[in-house]
Amino acid sequence: MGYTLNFAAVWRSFDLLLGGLLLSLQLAAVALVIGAAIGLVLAFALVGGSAVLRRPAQLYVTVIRNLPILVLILFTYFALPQLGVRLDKIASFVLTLAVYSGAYLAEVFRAGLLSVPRGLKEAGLAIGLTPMQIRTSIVIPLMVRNVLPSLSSTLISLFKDTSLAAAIAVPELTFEARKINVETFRVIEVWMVTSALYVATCAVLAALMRAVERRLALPK
Amino acid sequence: MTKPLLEIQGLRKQYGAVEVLKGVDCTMRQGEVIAIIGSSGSGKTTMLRCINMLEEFQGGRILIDGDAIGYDEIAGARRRKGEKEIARQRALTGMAFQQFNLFPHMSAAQNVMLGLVKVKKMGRDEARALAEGWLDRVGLAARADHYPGQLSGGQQQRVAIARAIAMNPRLMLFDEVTSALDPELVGEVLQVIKALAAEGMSMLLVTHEMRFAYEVASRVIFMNKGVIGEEGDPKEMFVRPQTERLVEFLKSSSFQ
Amino acid sequence: MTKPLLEIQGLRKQYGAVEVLKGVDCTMRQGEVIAIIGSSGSGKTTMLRCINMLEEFQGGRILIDGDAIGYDEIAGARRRKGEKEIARQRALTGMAFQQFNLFPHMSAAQNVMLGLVKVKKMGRDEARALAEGWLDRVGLAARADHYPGQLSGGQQQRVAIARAIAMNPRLMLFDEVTSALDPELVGEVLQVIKALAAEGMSMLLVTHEMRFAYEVASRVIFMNKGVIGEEGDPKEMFVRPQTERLVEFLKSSSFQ
Amino acid sequence: AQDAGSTLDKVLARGTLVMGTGSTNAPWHFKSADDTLQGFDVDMGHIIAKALFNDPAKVEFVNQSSDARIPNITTGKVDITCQFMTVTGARAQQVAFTIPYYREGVGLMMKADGPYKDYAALKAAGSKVTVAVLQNVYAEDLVHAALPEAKVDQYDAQDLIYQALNSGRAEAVATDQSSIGWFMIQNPGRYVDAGYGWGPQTYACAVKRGDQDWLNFVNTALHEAMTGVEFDTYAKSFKTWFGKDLPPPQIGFPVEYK
Amino acid sequence: MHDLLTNDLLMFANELWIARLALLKGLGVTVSISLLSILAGSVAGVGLGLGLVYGNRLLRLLLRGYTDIVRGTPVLVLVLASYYIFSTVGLDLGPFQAGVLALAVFCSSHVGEILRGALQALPAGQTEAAKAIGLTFGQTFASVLWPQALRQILPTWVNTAAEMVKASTLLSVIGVAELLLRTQEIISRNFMSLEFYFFAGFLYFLINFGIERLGKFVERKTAVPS
Ligand SMILES: Nc1ncnc2c1ncn2[C@@H]1O[C@H](COP(=O)(O)OP(=O)(O)OP(=O)(O)O)[C@@H](O)[C@H]1O
Ligand SMILES: Nc1ncnc2c1ncn2[C@@H]1O[C@H](COP(=O)(O)OP(=O)(O)OP(=O)(O)O)[C@@H](O)[C@H]1O
Ligand SMILES: [Mg+2]
Ligand SMILES: [Mg+2]
Repeated sequence: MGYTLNFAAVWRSFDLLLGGLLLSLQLAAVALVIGAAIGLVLAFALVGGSAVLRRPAQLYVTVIRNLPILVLILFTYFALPQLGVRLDKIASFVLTLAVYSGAYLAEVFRAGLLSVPRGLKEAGLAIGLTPMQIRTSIVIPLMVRNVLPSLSSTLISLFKDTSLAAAIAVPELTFEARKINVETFRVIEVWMVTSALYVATCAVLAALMRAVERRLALPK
Repeated sequence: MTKPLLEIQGLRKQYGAVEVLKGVDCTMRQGEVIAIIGSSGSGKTTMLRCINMLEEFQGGRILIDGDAIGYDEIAGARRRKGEKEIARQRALTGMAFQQFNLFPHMSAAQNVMLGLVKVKKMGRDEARALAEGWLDRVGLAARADHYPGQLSGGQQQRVAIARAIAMNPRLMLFDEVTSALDPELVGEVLQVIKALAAEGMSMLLVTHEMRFAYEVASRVIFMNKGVIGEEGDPKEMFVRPQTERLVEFLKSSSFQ
Repeated sequence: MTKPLLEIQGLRKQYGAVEVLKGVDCTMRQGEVIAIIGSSGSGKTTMLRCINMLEEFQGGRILIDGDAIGYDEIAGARRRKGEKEIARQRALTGMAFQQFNLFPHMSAAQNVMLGLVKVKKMGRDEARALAEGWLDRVGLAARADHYPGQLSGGQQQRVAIARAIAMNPRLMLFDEVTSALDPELVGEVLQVIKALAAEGMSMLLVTHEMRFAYEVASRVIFMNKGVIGEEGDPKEMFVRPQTERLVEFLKSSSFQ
Repeated sequence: AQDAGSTLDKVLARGTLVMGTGSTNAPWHFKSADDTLQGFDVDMGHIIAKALFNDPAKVEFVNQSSDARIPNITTGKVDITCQFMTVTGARAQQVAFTIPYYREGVGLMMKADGPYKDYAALKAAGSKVTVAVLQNVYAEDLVHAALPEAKVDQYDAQDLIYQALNSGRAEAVATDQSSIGWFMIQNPGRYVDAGYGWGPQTYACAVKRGDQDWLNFVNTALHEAMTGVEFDTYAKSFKTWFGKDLPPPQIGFPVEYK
Repeated sequence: MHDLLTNDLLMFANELWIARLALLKGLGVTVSISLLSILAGSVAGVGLGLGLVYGNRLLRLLLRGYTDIVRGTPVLVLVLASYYIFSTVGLDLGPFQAGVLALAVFCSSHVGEILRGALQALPAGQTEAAKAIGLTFGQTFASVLWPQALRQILPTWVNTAAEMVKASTLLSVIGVAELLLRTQEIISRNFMSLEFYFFAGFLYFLINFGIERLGKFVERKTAVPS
């Protein structure tokens, strides 16, 4: 109804958006690597026999997964300093996303661990490997192959969560988009371009994950 | 008489309240080949798994070369040994499973090398050479770089045996290594075991193949409801069983 | 002579470029029990699946009681019949699969009732009574409310047979119904099939159990590379095979 | 404009004014304890409604975020937006601004018990000072105009910049003087104004471009509120939200033509 | 120090009491957004899943494109698009309707994917056995495939439902007075951000925890004995 699209303003600030996208990717990369480590430790605790480890791990997963990530972001950024932990914007967002993704990845990894046949662990024991050697040489490599398909979609949705860093003024993609909105008010155009950037990035991520999957596929 | 290779004294094992091994005693000398037979659920697998510490056990002792497996006894109290020590003891025995349990993400050679590199701390080249040697011995020299998914069941089982033997164990444990195989593949695996027996490898093998037990074993143990029901020379036992249970068992088996 | 129950004329079926059935002709009378034997890949399963329209076929005709299955021929052109009509025709035959294919979310009785209620539009009470009757006939009266996950393989296969028979088919198709079963469970399923044969049910059964084919079949068809290699009375065929292929096949099979 | 008819006719026919504004910025547009929308922007809506229907209550407020102010006009979701909207040339190309109803400036606020007492102290501290501001492309330049060396942290909500001040992430906030004034009234004694103002900007309502009738009407309504018959309403509102009494317009020759 | 703490707590309790109705209304709106979008999204998602599995090539291609684009876009962007893009073509949706539509679209793409996975994981033998007793495709789906797929997707579906509740916060951007916006309104009056954000977080946790429990309960109820 009378609204004509005009992308000129968006193209003028396009490098701002690209810079934001780059930061989004960096945030996601660092946070997800830490998150994966947290998730792995939690997953072993979740499938392990000892209730001393399992209970706290379950509590962690339940609480974190049921909270909106926005609340967690505000907590690390505003409440932790009052408790004496002072991190800058980027560090506190990365920490939050790592903690958040740890809970999601723990569930993904747990399912993967359960799908490694017990007999393989026993075969490892039988040739004299220690439990830790079995984890690193047998269980984790097989678990990773098992979880790749679901890992892909989890990673993508966690990547999209970097958009919430805008709330504490981390200049990632969404923040830059909103900044341009305030300047130009070409809201529709800006969001169209921004979402195209997100969709394209997610498609690339998915394609990469599929390539990894093919790469790691076992010969038949 | 030399020190026995394996001594089992009053071995007891229970799952929850159910006692599965009710005091098993057994002594085995270096170079012996013992076949364990018995009906389903009699505790054969469990016994093998206790020797390898894949199962905890609640009573009795297992000694290999006089060395107590799995538990220390200090002032009458049993304490499980540390993980490292148990891992070392497990490497004294080699085990082949019904379900092969090859590591699917490693080639045949890598499967054999893993223990050599990680447990025996061998260099990769040395380990590779040894692995290829053993794969050759089980007739799979040409398949060293195949993955388990690319091998038939019989080939997989032979790789699994090579993997266990390569660790140079004092004693090999075989748990029904042919029962997951198609009939035409059974022969090739039994052939490998026969050759090992001929070379003087000490072996404990659980099997349902009575004819094989008869041919290859120097002694047969008949397990019955968690204890050893009868034991002796196969030539004797299969022809003149002493207990009624064994008579019955042999009747239902394919041997006769 | 009465109208044949099943007539297969020049049946051709290909997967892509590979021709799997190369012109099969066969006629079957009401009450006959035909065993189909043949080596792996010869097309036995495919033939059964075409009769039940689980596979499309490219040439020839299949008639049940003179009624063309799956396709109409109008002025020389073949046209697949509508889904509804094909569903109706499938109900003319009953099929039991190698892998049972019971519906895991339904009890044994519900598995049997499903077709009665949905296809035959029977009331639930009537269907339940009928289902229980058939489960009783296959020796599973006490298991009517068990779920497939709670039944042994042999029991599951008997439920699957009851499910097919309850639909009161003109013809039963059995595709190696015992080959996924442990040896000790095979007997109970064959028992059920024998009883059905004795009652005059028309049956086409693919089997690898030569002794069973010999005992139960009124006629044997030997499939070879997509065509019927030989057919005749089992008493004749197994003892005096005519073709060399059959001689070879019987030699490799466990019958002799 | 005859074919579609002016928004003025549509509003009159509808019987209510649809105005876009926010709900989270005191004293401009926010919720009272009993959950009714109030504030200076809101009062502008009532003034226009009174001009339309002689009933200030006949206005329906559409809640919108700052991002949504222009799109909601251009896509016809609202008849008018009054939401502390700064007049700029770029925006004026997309919407038509009414006459202004307020002139804003930026101020600095600090904690009363904080390390810096006034603007001079802040400026002297140089880069040791972090200033929290609302997200904006000009935010950095704006702060640097007053404090050339200060670090700038941007946030996307008013409460967050106060939060930053409270949690020690920033030593001062730079934001609209009206907001600072309101905040200090709400929290007496805890904060101080640095006593420096800069960065003038004009607030106006906005309507769709190309509808002169409607623009004229709103302009008239606002004009008469600031200088004419509705002056008392405007002045009362001004007193409520900014705490200052307005001198009545000079009687005689209209001030506009001086 | 101690007094200060109790004082803060008292102040928070007081503000909470003043804000109780606003919070309650926000909670109600959050719950209705979530319910409506989950409901509509699930119904559409089932259709989508069916199309992805049983549709012809063209339909599958179209639906795949839809699913991938929707899943690759941040929900916030979907919300804004739904609110504005429809009005440029003259279809005027209110913020609530537009928001629910966006969330439902998002939900449908997830449910569609989940259902596709579950249907494709069912053994082909199930369909064949159903065909063999003469069931039509519709009957096969209703009696055999759907009940099995449903049990399989239940846990993931519960996760999606919890995601929708969390995503409902994004409707605050287009002015829907859901729990987060209500919270922000309260904060802009009393400036107690931490306290009220955490209180909102607590409420969201309760909703999601409830959904999780409910899911576990239904899972147990519908488990097939084995
Ligand atoms: N993990 C377990 N938990 C409980 N009971 C078990 C477990 N593993 C084995 N059992 C029980 O212990 C008994 C002995 O089992 P075991 O596997 O040693 O028998 P087996 O002689 O090897 O039989 P088979 O010839 O069937 O392999 C059986 O009754 C079995 O049911
Ligand atoms: N879906 C399919 N796609 C392609 N080829 C197929 C397919 N199903 C079967 N075939 C091929 O068709 C041929 C006949 O298969 P069929 O299953 O009918 O043999 P069979 O006689 O039943 O063998 P078996 O005794 O192993 O069950 C085989 O060569 C098989 O590889
Ligand atoms: Mg065993
Ligand atoms: Mg077949």
